[in-house]
Amino acid sequence: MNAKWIIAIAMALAQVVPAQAAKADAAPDAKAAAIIKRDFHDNGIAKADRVNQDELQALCTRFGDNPPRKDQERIEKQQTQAIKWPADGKYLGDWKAGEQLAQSGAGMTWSDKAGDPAGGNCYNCHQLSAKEIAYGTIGPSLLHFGNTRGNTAEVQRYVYARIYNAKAANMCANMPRFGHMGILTEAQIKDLVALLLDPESLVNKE
Amino acid sequence: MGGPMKIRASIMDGVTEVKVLMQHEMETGLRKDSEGKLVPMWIITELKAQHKGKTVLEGQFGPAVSKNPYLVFRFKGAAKGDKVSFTWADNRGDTRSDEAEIS
Amino acid sequence: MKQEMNLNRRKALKTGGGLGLLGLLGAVGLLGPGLARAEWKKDAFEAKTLDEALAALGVIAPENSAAIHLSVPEIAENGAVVPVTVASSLSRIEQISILVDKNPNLLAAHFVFPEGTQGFVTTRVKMGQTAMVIALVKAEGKFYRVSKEVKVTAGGCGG
Amino acid sequence: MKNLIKAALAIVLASGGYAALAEDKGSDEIAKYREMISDANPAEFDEMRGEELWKTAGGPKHASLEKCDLGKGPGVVKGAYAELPRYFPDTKRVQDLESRLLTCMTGLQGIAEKDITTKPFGTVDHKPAIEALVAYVAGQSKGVSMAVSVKHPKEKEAYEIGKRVFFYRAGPYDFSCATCHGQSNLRIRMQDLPNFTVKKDAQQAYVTWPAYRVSQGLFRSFQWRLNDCFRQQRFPEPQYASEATIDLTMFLAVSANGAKYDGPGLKR
Repeated sequence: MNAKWIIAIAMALAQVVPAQAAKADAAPDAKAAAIIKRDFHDNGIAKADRVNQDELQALCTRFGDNPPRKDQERIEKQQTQAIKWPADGKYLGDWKAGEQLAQSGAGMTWSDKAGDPAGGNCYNCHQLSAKEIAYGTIGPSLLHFGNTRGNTAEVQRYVYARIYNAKAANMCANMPRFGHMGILTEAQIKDLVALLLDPESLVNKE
Repeated sequence: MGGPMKIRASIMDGVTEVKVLMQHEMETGLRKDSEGKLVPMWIITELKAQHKGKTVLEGQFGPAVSKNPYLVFRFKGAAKGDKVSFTWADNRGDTRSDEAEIS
Repeated sequence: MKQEMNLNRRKALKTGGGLGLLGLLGAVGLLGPGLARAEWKKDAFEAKTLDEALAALGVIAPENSAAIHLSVPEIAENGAVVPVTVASSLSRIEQISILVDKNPNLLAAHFVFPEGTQGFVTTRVKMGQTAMVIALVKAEGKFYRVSKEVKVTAGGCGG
Repeated sequence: MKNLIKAALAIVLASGGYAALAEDKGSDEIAKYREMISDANPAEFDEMRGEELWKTAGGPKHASLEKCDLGKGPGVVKGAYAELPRYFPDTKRVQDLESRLLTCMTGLQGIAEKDITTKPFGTVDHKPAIEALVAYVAGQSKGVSMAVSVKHPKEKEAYEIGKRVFFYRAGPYDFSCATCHGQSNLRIRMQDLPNFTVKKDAQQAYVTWPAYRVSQGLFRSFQWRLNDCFRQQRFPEPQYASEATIDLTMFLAVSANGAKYDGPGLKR
């Protein structure tokens, strides 16, 4: 390891450390929370109370997405228990409908109307099919996901859970809790499971 | 009346390059407003550039030209300090002329 | 340079007021022979297919030519603004037309070049979706054609 | 053995490099596209209009804004944006450009605040004066190095609160600003996401706003930029020129310190 590398690493650390250190300071934390609660207002379907954090959001914010192990285990268990499984025991919907959902970034913003169908926002963060070149990289690539994971009932159940509530497996993950927060319906989540796992889906076929 | 254009004209090796940025909505006639009614087409239809009374470019636009249209063209026969004028007319009968000195 | 630009801006704003009358005159066809005379090619601009557009522009048997250079982005981040440049080394370019094959109206812009003006033009067009941009060039009475695909992608969060 | 490790390493590096190259192709094409449209920026029209509005008497008091103090003394516009937000002794608070313009427009010109803040963002048929003024003032800092101070205790506090607004996770999507803007080399769809916790990214992003947005055909202020992020974050709407957005702007502006201001920009 040469000196250049050591300097580069030291500099990278120096950039990270102050941000973390400041987090421990409680006075601005309380003031910031009060300001946020005061300064955001209703607009259409986006009501002011959306800034009120649930316990998971509050803990992830407080600990910079790196909560104590004890909290993490407790919350993940609680989130897992809250997963509502399909009553019919089926997980696979229509992959074509799933692709449309994956393409759409709509839903739940203050410019969306109540009752407008929400999108899955999938391509915003994930690569899914070879055909769509405009994909994001915040989440991992899911290209050929079904080809590598198979399409067993067990895998279907796992994927359903990940979309329903990604935080059940990873408390402070970036991915929204699509089922838990009522963003997508059970049927829509099944369509997304099919997009990922159906052998005929764009994700696996090309 | 339309807003002013930004015209830049510069000469190099006897060729004058003119860059024109126009202010215009270029409404396609295909867009619907918030009440779902079609917004009527409103576009620049004709353009003309002149140097010392001689036309150096004529053009026509359709609705597919972008909002605030941009145009670059090149001609010979001008000198530094000469003026280039540019005029557009739209389908509502509005028109606008501006000129720039060649640098 | 910045100073000069500011002066030009001020001037542009000032002269703007005076053009109100000119605007009116233009509307009744007194602005000058050019604008009043050159009829807007309604049929060409309203053409819904390539054949219709070519016919309305009077284009006969356009040939592909390596002497026509069409510059467009391979991927456009937004279909509202797609930069297009057409340049040619052919002598005596008379006309350049720019078309987009999947737009509701194919013809986007049409230019006529008097003698002394080079066969070069840059402009920006709208594209509803991934499509071919087509440049038609008339030089010394003959027609040439060149086209390139532009991929129009979804951008941003899309919400 | 040593050679074997070397060979394995070479393969790993080569394949990693290849993947990076393949992925970059799209981004390269986007960069080319941006270069192609950077030639002429319609934001110049908004700057022109803003300059005229700044210098023309208006409002119930028939006053121009030429006595407005943006922090460098009454009437000084040049370089003012590169030092905003800052603490203003007359209002006893930290203000960003939009909130300071509000102070001047209400104070000097006598315009009612709600007449400005009810519809502060432009549409095809509605071109608010405050947005053109933002374009003009920001444009007058082109080439000036960002130098936002945190010396005053209120400035320091605004920075600290802004940082917390940045990391605050809430709403139906559990997003904070940092969800998309807290890691390097990520993108949404094909748009590269600046990581505001890294100086280089923060500088590049901050100095090109406010900007003309080609997808909307409109000039957009920094307040609009923040609002639209919160909209996509699925948050409720922040109050125009409120402390929450001023403090967040403070955090972002300080992160950009040292870079030459290069706006108004031209964006997708």
